[in-house]
Amino acid sequence: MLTIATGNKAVAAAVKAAKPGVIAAYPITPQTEIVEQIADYVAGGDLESRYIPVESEHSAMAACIGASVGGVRTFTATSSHGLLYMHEMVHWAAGARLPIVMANVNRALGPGWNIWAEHTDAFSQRDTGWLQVFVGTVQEAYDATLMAFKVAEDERVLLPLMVNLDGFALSHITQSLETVDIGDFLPPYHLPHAIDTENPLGYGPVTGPADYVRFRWDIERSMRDARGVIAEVEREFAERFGRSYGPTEDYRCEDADVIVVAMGTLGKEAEVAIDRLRDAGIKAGSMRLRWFRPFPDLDLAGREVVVIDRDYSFGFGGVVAHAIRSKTGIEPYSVIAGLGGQEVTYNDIADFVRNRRPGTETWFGVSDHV
Amino acid sequence: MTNITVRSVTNLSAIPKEEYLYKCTSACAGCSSSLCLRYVLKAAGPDSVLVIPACCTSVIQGTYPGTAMSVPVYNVAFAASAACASGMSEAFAAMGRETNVIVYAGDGGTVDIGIQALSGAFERGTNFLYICYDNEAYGNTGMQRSGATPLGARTTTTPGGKPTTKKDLDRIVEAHNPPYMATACSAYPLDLYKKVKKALSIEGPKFIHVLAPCPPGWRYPTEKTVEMGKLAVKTGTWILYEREYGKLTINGPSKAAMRKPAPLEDYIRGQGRFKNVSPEILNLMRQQVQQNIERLSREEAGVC
Amino acid sequence: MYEIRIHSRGGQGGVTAAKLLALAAFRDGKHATAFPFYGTERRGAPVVSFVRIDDEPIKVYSQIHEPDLVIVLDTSIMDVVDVLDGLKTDGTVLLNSAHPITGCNGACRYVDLTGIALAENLVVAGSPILNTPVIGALAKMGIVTLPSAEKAIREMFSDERNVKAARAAYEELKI
Amino acid sequence: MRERLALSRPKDGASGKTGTWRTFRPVVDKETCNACGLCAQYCPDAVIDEELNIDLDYCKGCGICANECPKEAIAMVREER
Repeated sequence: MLTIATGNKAVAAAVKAAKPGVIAAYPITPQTEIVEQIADYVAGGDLESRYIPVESEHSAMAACIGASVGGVRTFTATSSHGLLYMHEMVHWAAGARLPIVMANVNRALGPGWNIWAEHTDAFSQRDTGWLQVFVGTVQEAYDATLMAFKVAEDERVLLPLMVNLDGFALSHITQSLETVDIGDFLPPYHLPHAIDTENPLGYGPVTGPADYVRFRWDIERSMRDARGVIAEVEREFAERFGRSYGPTEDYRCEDADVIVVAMGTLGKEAEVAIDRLRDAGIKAGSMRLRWFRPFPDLDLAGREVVVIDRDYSFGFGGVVAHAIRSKTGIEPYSVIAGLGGQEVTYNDIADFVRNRRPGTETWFGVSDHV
Repeated sequence: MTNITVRSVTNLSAIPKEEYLYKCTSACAGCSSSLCLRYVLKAAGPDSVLVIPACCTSVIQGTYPGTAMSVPVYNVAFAASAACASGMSEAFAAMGRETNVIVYAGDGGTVDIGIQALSGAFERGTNFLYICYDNEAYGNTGMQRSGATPLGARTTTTPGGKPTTKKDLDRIVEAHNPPYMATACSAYPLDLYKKVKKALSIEGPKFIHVLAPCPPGWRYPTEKTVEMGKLAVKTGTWILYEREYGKLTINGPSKAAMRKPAPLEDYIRGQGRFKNVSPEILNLMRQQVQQNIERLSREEAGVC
Repeated sequence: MYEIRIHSRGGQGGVTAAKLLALAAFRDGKHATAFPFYGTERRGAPVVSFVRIDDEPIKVYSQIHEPDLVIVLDTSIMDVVDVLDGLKTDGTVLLNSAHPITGCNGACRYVDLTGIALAENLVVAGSPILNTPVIGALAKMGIVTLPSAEKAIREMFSDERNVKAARAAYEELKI
Repeated sequence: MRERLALSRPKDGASGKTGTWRTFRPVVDKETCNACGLCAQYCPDAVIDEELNIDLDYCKGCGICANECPKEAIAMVREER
């Protein structure tokens, strides 16, 4: 069905189609609309799920963990401080190999209080063992959420998955949305280690170093296998529903001398900047990084690269710029822009490309930095 | 010589013979929590799951790949047990399963770090049983104070004796108006068994608070574990009761104790943690016992 | 690309008006996006919403700095906000007012949306509903078609008085 | 099944033969014992069976049985290894 929706409503619509058995969530701006919509679906009988109105995000993830290992598909949503508050359980969910799907509406962290988009919240969960995808449109928020369940629950993966969308910029924008009849796209939830009282097991007991290392390695092995699973699921999705995605969304990159790498809505806005630059005779392209974990292999050889980081690792640099540098050996021009919802237009992005100085870092909007 | 095989073991006849705690756990010798868990599991039966936060029981079950427990045990982070149980209980309900979900948590994971999740689960009406086995300190990590450590007790973080009183967990839980709540003590395992049975027959959030004396933590000889629990009850320090849909019933052993409590010294004298308690503190402890007895007596008599 | 900026106060329906407009444009077969700029303000504070309409998919997420059309749902805002900031030289202003207002350069349209809402008794929590009548006015201006405007209103609201109010605004607005 | 996380399985002696922890061993005087069963009831480790035999492979020697025996039929005797 073709309609319009906000990014938040699109996520909720995908959750409705995926029919989780249990949803446990705590409201936080700008994610609240997702849980409100889901609570409404459940109350109205449009979604036969059990909605647990927990008292905190820590408990939201704990309840998802209990439900997921109990044997049902599970979803939650959060943002910013909520994600940080559940951090302990975010790690636990991955170690417990539970395919929980979470929408994280990216938002900056206090102080001072700031409710607008930034990727630092998601990146602070970088090393938890969660798959992370960043979306750029309302349609993609819907599609990625649907695919998230299939990827996470695949027996080669069995890891939780975080769908990231920019706070307000995407969560609250109204765009067109085509919802689909998913048919048997999502198989019934099957967790090989779901709790079974006929076969009682002790889950996650005290574990010695030698065994612990094996289980950590299995997370990494599954993360590596996830690349192929993601590609398979995205291919099947394209065949069934006609919309295709990849690890990156490349725009006019074939003959580009300089490529802008950005994530989320800035990655979409960059495409407009590329058109402007091309009109001015600058052979630029853009590569919107969709998957952050597992991190994809990027074909950037022989190009100049401008990385826009809507995040920062203090005392080190932009997180994406660092990833690009270590993965490709290319010294990018690192632009720190869009923190706390800072307005970054396509004209600004075009200027980043025009004024690039590879190997250096610039904070957009800061005049006195060294 | 008495032929014991033909003589009936009368006081055990009502209790299932099955042991869900295999020989043997890595609990300390004389551990009352192990004793409690035996009876909890006998009452709950095999279609039950234990959700366990970080606590002594995390260790008692044994190290991977073997476990001493023959029901599923879900280990979860310290603050998370009640919330995890909420999710599990809802999942089972969604699947039409009637499996018992039982949190078995220490006092630290209950009165301190886990109290928010506990409160949330009770407010939401989660269908589960929460059992707090209370050894009045962080036992697993070597006896640091918890919110449940009583006034005057020495722990590794209150070397001069705890200057403040034990948090009244039961009154916090009571404020949630659960359909069933009870206290129990490891020295009365059959009473605990009956309470677990009754709790599991009721829909909604149930709570049992079990006093679990701890030989290394309280510093008494291992063989005194049951004796220590009985003294807690006989001195009125620990009162056995049930509150069903708000109606309080004082249980047998405490009825007599409340009328004429044994001297408090009988209980604390044998515990190294109360060594050198000042007369002032002892007096305060006595007052607390008396106040608690009076409060529960008034409630049972319908005088509030 | 046609870019619209809507000025309103929290609770007046500017955010919903933007969504309705995007939906109507979408029903016309166009691409459209709508988004509010949310501050941390509460009811009564000035709020800005944005709508973009184009024949091509829209990839711009930043705010609208050079609008083709500025809509002012509450003219009292003009005392505190420069609603004409960045308005294109050939841009248009649509005011919720029974009268034209001086100092409004460019093409200035006006219609008494509040009066229309009150006439239909479209009042929620003490506030007249402006978001459905304004879509009628915009249809008259040719931003969207009237059938799509009505369709969009019916998709979002079950109360038929909303459609009547939109039609009334369509009739009343003078081009 | 591929081992992805620590899932332990129930078995006797999951923590080894804890009988080796013992300093004192319970010795029952069967003449005095009246088979009341309190020793089995109070044993934290369930090493006393229905027939009131004590499994010394696992008995940790805590002495609760001896302390609680109303007939004083159990003596704790120093282990000699």
